[in-house]
Amino acid sequence: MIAFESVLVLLAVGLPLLYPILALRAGWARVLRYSMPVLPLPALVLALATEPGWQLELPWLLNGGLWAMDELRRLFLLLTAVLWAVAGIYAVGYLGAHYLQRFCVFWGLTLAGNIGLTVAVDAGSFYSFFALMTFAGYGLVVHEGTAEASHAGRVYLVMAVLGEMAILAGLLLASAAADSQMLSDLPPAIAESPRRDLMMALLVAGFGVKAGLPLLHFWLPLAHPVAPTPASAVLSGAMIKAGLLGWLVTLPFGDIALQGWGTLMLGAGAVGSIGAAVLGVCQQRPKAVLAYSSISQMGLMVLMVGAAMADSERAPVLFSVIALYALHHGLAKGSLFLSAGMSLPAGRIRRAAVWLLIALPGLSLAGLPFTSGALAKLAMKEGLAEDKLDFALGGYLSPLMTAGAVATLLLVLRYFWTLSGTLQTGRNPPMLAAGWLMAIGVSLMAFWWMPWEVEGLVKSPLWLPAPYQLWALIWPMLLAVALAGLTLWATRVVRHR
Amino acid sequence: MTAPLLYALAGAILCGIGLFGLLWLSHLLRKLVAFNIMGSGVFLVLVGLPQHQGGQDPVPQALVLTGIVVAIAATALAVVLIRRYYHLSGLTSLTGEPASREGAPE
Amino acid sequence: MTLWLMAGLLFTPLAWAVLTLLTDFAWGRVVTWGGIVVQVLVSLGLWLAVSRDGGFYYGLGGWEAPLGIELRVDGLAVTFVLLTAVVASACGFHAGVYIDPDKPWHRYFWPLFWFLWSGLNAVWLGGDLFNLYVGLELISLSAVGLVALGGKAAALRASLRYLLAALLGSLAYLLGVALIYGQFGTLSIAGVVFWLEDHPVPAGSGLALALMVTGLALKTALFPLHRWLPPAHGIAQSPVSALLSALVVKASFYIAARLWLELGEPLGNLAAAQLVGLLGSAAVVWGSWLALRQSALKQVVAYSSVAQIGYLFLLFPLTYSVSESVSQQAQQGITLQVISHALAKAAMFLAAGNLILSTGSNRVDALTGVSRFLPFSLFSFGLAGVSLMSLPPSGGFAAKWLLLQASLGSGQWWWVLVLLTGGLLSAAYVFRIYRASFLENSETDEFYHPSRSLEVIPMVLALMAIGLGMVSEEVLSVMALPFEEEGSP
Amino acid sequence: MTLNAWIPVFALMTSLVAALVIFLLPEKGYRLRTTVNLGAALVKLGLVVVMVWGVFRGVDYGLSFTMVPGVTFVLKADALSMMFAGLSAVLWLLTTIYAVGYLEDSPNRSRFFGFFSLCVASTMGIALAGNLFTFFLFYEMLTLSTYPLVVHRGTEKALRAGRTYLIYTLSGGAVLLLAIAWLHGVAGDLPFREGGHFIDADPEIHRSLILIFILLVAGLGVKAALFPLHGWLPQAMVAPAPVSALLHAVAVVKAGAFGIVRVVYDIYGVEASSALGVLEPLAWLAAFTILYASVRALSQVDLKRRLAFSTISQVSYIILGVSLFGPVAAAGGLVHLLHQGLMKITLFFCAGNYAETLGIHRIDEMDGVGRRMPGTSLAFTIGAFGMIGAPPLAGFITKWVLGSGALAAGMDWVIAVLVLSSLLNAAYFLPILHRLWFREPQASWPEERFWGRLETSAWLFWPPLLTAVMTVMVGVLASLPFSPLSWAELIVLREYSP
Repeated sequence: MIAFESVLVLLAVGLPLLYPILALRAGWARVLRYSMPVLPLPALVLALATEPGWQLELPWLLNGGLWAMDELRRLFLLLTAVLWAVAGIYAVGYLGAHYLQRFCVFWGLTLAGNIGLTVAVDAGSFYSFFALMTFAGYGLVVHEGTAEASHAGRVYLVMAVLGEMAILAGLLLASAAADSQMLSDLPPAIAESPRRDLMMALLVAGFGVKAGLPLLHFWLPLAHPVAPTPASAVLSGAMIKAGLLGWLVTLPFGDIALQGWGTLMLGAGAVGSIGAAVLGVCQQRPKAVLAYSSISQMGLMVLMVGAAMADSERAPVLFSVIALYALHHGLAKGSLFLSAGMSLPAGRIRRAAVWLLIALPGLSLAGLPFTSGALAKLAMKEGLAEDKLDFALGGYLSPLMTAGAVATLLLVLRYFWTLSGTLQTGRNPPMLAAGWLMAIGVSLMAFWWMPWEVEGLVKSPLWLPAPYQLWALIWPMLLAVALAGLTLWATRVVRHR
Repeated sequence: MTAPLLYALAGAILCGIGLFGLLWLSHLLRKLVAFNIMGSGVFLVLVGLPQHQGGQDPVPQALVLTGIVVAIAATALAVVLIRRYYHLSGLTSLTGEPASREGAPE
Repeated sequence: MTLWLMAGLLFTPLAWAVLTLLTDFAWGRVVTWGGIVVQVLVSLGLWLAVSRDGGFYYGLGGWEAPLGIELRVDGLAVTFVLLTAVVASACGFHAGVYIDPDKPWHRYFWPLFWFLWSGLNAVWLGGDLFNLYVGLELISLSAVGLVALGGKAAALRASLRYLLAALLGSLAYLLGVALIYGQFGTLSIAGVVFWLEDHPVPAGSGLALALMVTGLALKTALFPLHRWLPPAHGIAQSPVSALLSALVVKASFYIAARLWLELGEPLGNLAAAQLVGLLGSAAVVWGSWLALRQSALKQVVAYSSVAQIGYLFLLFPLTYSVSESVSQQAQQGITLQVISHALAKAAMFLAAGNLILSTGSNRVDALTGVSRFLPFSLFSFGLAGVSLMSLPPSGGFAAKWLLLQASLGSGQWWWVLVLLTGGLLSAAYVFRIYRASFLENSETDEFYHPSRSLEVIPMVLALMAIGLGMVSEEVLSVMALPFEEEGSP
Repeated sequence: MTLNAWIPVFALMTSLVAALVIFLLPEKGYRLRTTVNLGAALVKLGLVVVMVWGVFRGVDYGLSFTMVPGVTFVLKADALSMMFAGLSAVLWLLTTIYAVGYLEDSPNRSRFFGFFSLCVASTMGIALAGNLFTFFLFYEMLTLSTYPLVVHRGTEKALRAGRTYLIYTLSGGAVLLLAIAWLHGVAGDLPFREGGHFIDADPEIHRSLILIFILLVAGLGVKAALFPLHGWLPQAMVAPAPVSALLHAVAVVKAGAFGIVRVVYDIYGVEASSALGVLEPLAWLAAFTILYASVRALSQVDLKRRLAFSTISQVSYIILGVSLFGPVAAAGGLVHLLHQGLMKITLFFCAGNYAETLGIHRIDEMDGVGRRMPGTSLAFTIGAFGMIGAPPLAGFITKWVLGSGALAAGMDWVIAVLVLSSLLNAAYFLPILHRLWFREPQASWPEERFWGRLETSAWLFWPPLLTAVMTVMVGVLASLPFSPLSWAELIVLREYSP
C-alpha cells in the first residue's frame, strides 16, 4: 500500500515536472495542449483515494527529503488538484496558438510546485516547490506580453522574490533553532526560541506576500487580471492558498498562545477583508474585482489564523475550518474567474442559464444557503465564537465577519455588474465550456462529497442550516443587496442630473 | 723613505695621471696612451711595494712581465679597433655622432 | 684521469683557438663543433669527478704557486665550468648557423670564441689573484673582439667603449692586487686569510679590497658603472650577446664574490657592504626601468642584464656580519642567480636573435603579430623571461627564494622590497615584448622562418633555466662538497 | 616509490604533456589536436576518479622531494584537493569540448589549446599541492599560462585587459611570495595538514602570524577577486568565452579562493585562525565584497561584464564560508567552490553561445533569444536561478548550508548578507531572463550564424546543457554520497577533527 502511495505521489509531482519535456519538439504542440488536464490527475487520485498518514522518505533529496500527508494537506492537495484539473480542461479550449508551448511549460512547472509544496514535509523540498511555483507563476502572469502584463509581472516578481527571501531567512533561522529540516519540528522550536518574533515576522511576511496580506498584496490585483483566465483561476484559487498553508505548517499554533501576533493578524485580516472590498468595488474590470475579492476573502482567513495564534487550544479546530474555507473559496473563486473568459450564448433562456451558473458560485462565496459558502461561513462563525475563544479581541470577530460577508457580496455584485459589461456573445469552444461547467459543478455539487471535517461545528444536516443560522447568513446579504441597489440608484440619479 | 717605496709612490702618481687621462681626454689614441701610463704605474707599484718590506722578491717581476705582455696585447687590439673605427666613421673620439646610429639588422 | 681532464679543460680551448685561426668560417665551424663535444665531455667528466671525490688543488705542469699556475678545483668552480660548457656550446652551435659565413671578418669569430672560453675556465679555476687577472684580460680582449665583429662603426664604437672600461677595470683590479701582494706577500686569497689569522689587520688594506671590487664592479657593469654594457651587448651578434651577458660579466663578479667572501669580513665594513647592496638595488630598479623604455629588442634584453646583475651584488650585504646559515643561503641564492641568469639570458638573446632574423628589424614594434608565426622562439623567450621574473619553478625563483630567506633571516628586510619590485619590473619589460607579439595586425604577415636548429637551442637553454629550480637542491649540493685543503700555501 | 605516489604526478602530466604535444602540432592538425585534447581530459578525469575513491578510503597519494634547500616540493591528494581537482577535471573536459567548437576556424588554435592545457595543468597542481611553496609554484604558473589566453584575440582592448590582469596578479604573487617566505622563516617548511599548525603557537610570533595572514590573504585575494583587488576580473572579459568560463568558474578565481581555504584550514588551522582574530575581519570583507560586486553588477550592460561582477560576488561566498568559524558554514563555503563553478561555467558557456551564434554581447540585445535558442537559454535560466539561490539548485544548497552554519556560529548578520545578495542577484538576473523568454525578438540578430539542425554548433550546444543538468543534480541530490555537499562535509569532518 505504501508503494502505491509512493508511486502515486512521485507521479503526482513528477508528471507535471516532466511535462515540459514535451515542449522540446515543435510538432508536439497538440499533445502538449491536450495533456494539460491530465497532469493533476495523479494528485487528485492521491487526495481522494489514499488515507492520510502515509509518508515517503527521500533521503537523497536536498538535505533529506520527506513527503507525507495529513488531513490538512489532503484538503489543500484536493483543492489544488481539482482546480488545476478543471482549469486545465478550460485552458485546452481557451488557449490560442500564441506561445502555446511556453505557456504549457510554465503551467506544468507551476503545477508541479503547487502540488509538491502540499506534500512536502521537509523544509528543503517545501521551499523548493514553493519557489518553483512562484517563479514559474511569473511565466503565467506575463504570458500575454502586453505592457500591462509586463508591469504586473515586474511587481509580482519583485514582491515574490522579497517574499522568497523572507521565507528563506525565516526557515533558516527556524531550522537552525530546531536543528532539524522537518517542518513539523519548526513550530515548537520557534515557540521556544529567543528570536521567535523575528522568525515569525519573516515567515508571516514571506508567506503573506503569496496570501495577499494587506500591504503585501500589491502584486495581486495587478497580476491576477492580466494573466490568461485559466491561470488567473489557479492563481487566485489555489496558489494564493499556498501562502496560507505555509503559515499553517510553519508557525507555532498549538504550542504557545501569542496574543500579540493574534491581534496583529486580526488587524491585518480586518483591514484586508474590508479594505480590499472598498478598493474592489471601485474597479472597472471584472477580474480586478475578483482579485480584490480574493484579498478580502483571504482577509477573513487571516482572521482565523490570528485567532488560532491567539488561542493555542482552539487552533486544531480552527485549522479544519480554515482548510474548509480555503477549499470552498478556492473552488468558488476558480469558477468565478473561469466565468470571466466565457462568451454568452445567443438565446435568451440559455443566456439566463449561463448567468445563473455564473452567479451561483458568487453567491456561494457570499454564503448563500445550501452552498459550500454557507457551510464555510457557519463553520467559521462557530469556530470563532466569542465564548469558546480565549482571545482578548474575540468580541470584534463577529462584527468583522458580518462586515466581511457584506463586503463579499458587494464585491460579487460588482463583479457581475462589470462582467455584464464585458461579456461578449458568441460560441464557446467545447473544452472551455466543459471546464467551466465542471468548475461550477465541483464548486456547487462535488464539494459536498469532499473529505472536509466540521465535526462539532455545524449541526447536521450540513447542507441545511438551522433557521437562526439561516437568518445570520441572509441578513448581511440583504444588507449588501440593499447597499448595492442604493448605490446603483444613487449613480443613476447623479448621472441623470 | 726607501727606494722601493719611492718607486711605489711614483707608480701611484703615474696611476693617477693615467686615470685622469683615460677619463678626461677624448681622443682615442690619447686615451690609449693614458692607459699605458696607468699600466706602467700599476707595474711600478707591483714591483716596488713588496720590495719595500721584504727585500728582493722575484715573484712581482715575473708578474710584471706577464702584465706587460697582456698590456701589449690590449694595446694592439685597441689600435686595430681605433683604426678601423676611424676608417668607418671618420671620428677619433667616442663623443661625436657616428655615421650610423642604430644597429642595422644583422 | 684527473690529469687528463684538467689538461683537456685548459688546453683544448687554446688549441682550438689556434686551430681555427687557420681556417675560414665554414671549416672553423666544423672544427669547433668537434671541439665543443670534447670540451663538454671533459667538463662533465670533471664535474662528475669532483662530485664524487670532492675538490682539490692542482698545480699546472707540476709547478707550485706563486710562480706556477695553481688551480683550485672545487664544487662551485666545476659547476661554473659545466655551466660555461653548456652555454658556450649552445652559443657555438647557434652561431654556426646564425652568423653569415660570407663576411670575411667573421672567420675570426671562432678563435675569439675559444679564447673567451679558455679565459672563462681560467677564471673559474684560478687559484691566485694574478692568474685571475690574466684570465680576466683574456676574456675582456676576446669579448671586445667579438663585439667588434659586427663590423659597423656603431659596433666598433661600442666595442671601444667596452674595451676602455674593461681595461680601466682590470688596472684597478691589478692595482689592488699589487697592494695586497705588497701588504701580505701572497697572491692567494687563502694565503691572505692565513696571514690574517695571526696578524692584526693592517691599516689601509681595505683600500686594496675596495680597488679590486671597484675594478671588478666596473667590468661587471654595476650601476652606475654600467653605461658601457647595453651598447656592447645590444649591438653584438646575438650569440655573442648571449655569451657576454651569460658568462663574461659573471667572471668578474665571480672574482669579486670570492674576494668578498674570504676577505670581506676582516677587511670590509658594514657601510661598504650596504653601499654595494644599495648600488645593486639601484641597478635592479634603474636597469629594469630603462629596459622598459627601450625601443630596440636587444637593448631591452641588455638593460635587463644590468638589472639582473644588480641582484648579484646583494651578496655583499647579505653575507657581511650575518649568521652562518643566512650567509649560506645568500651564497646559494646568488649562485643560483648566476646560473639561472646565464641560462635564461643566453636563451633570451638567442631567441631575440631569431625574432630579429624573422622580422628583419630590431625594433619591439616590429614584433606585431609574430606570435602567430614564431611561437617557438617566442615561447623560449617567454620561458627565459619566467626565470628572469623569478617566477616558479625557475632557477631564478629558487634564487630569489633563498635571497628572500636570507634578507628576512638577517633582518635586512629592505632587500625584500628590492627583490619583489625587481621581479615585477622584469615582468613589465618581458610582457611588453609579449604584448607586442600578441598584437594582431593584418598588415605585416610575411615573416622569415629561421631554421629549426636555431629555434631549438634557445628552447633547450630556457627549459634548463626553468628546470633548474626543480633540481636546485642537487646543483647546490655539488657546490657544498668538502674541499681537500692539501695544497694550502 | 609506489604507484600511488605517482598517480598525482600522472594527473598533472596528462595536461602538461598534452600542452607540449599541442604546441608542437601544426595549426592545421585539427583532428589530431582535438583527439589529444579530449583524450588527455578523459584520462585525467579517470585518474581523478581513482583518486577520489582512494582518498575516500584513506589511501595516501603523494610524493615529495627537496627542491630548493629547506623547501620541499610536495604533491598530495587529500579530500580538499580532490574537490578542486574533481571540479577542474570535469569542467576541463566540458570546456575543451566547448572551446573546440568555439574556436572553429579561428587563428592561433595551437597556441590557444597549448596554453589552455597548461592552465589546467596548473590548476591541477594547485589542487594537488602539498605545501604553500608548491602551491605558489603552480599559482604563478597559472598566471603565466592564462595571460596568453586573456589576450588571445590580440586586439588593443584585449592587450590592455591582459596588462591589467598581469599587474594585479603578479603584484599579488609578489605579496604572496613575501608572505610565504616570511612564514617559512618564522615556522619552517609547513605541509598542508588537516587541523593546521598553529593551534598552540608561541604567543611571541602571534603578531607576525597575523601580519603574514594579512599578506597571504592580500596575495591570494587578487585572484579570488576580493574587494578591492577585483579590478582585473571584469576587464578580463574580453577573452574568448571558454577562457572566461575557465577563468571564472574553474581556474583563476578558484585558485585564489582555494588558497585562502588552504591557508585557513591547513596552514593556520581554523581554530588557531579564529584565536588569532583574523577570521572575523575576513568574513566582513567577504560579505562586503558579496554585496559590493552585486551592486556593481546591476549597472552593467555587457552580459559578460555582468557575469564577471557576479563571479566576484559569488566567489566571496566561499571565503565567507571558510571564515565563519564552524563546520557547517565551512561545508557551505567549500561546496560553493564546486557549485559556483558549475553554475558560472554554464552562464559563460551560454554567453559565449549567444555571442558566437547571434553576435549578442549586450543585455539589451537579448530580447526573445529564448525562442531562437531554447536549449542555451534554458541552461542560462538554470544557471541564473542557481546564482540567485533558488531551490532546489546548487546555489540554494550553498546558501542553506552557509546560512545554517552562520547561525550555528552565532553570526546572524550573515543571513542578512545572504538574503540581500540573493535579492541583488535576482535583480540583475531576472530582467535578463524576462528578456530571454518574454520579449518579442528583434527583427534581426547582430550577426547570425547557422549550424543546421541544432540551434548552434553541437560542440557549443551540449556543454552548457550538461553543466546545467549538473547544477540541478548537485542541488537535488545533495544528500547522496559523493555529492559535492557530502564531500564537503567529509572534508570538514577531517579538518575539524584531525
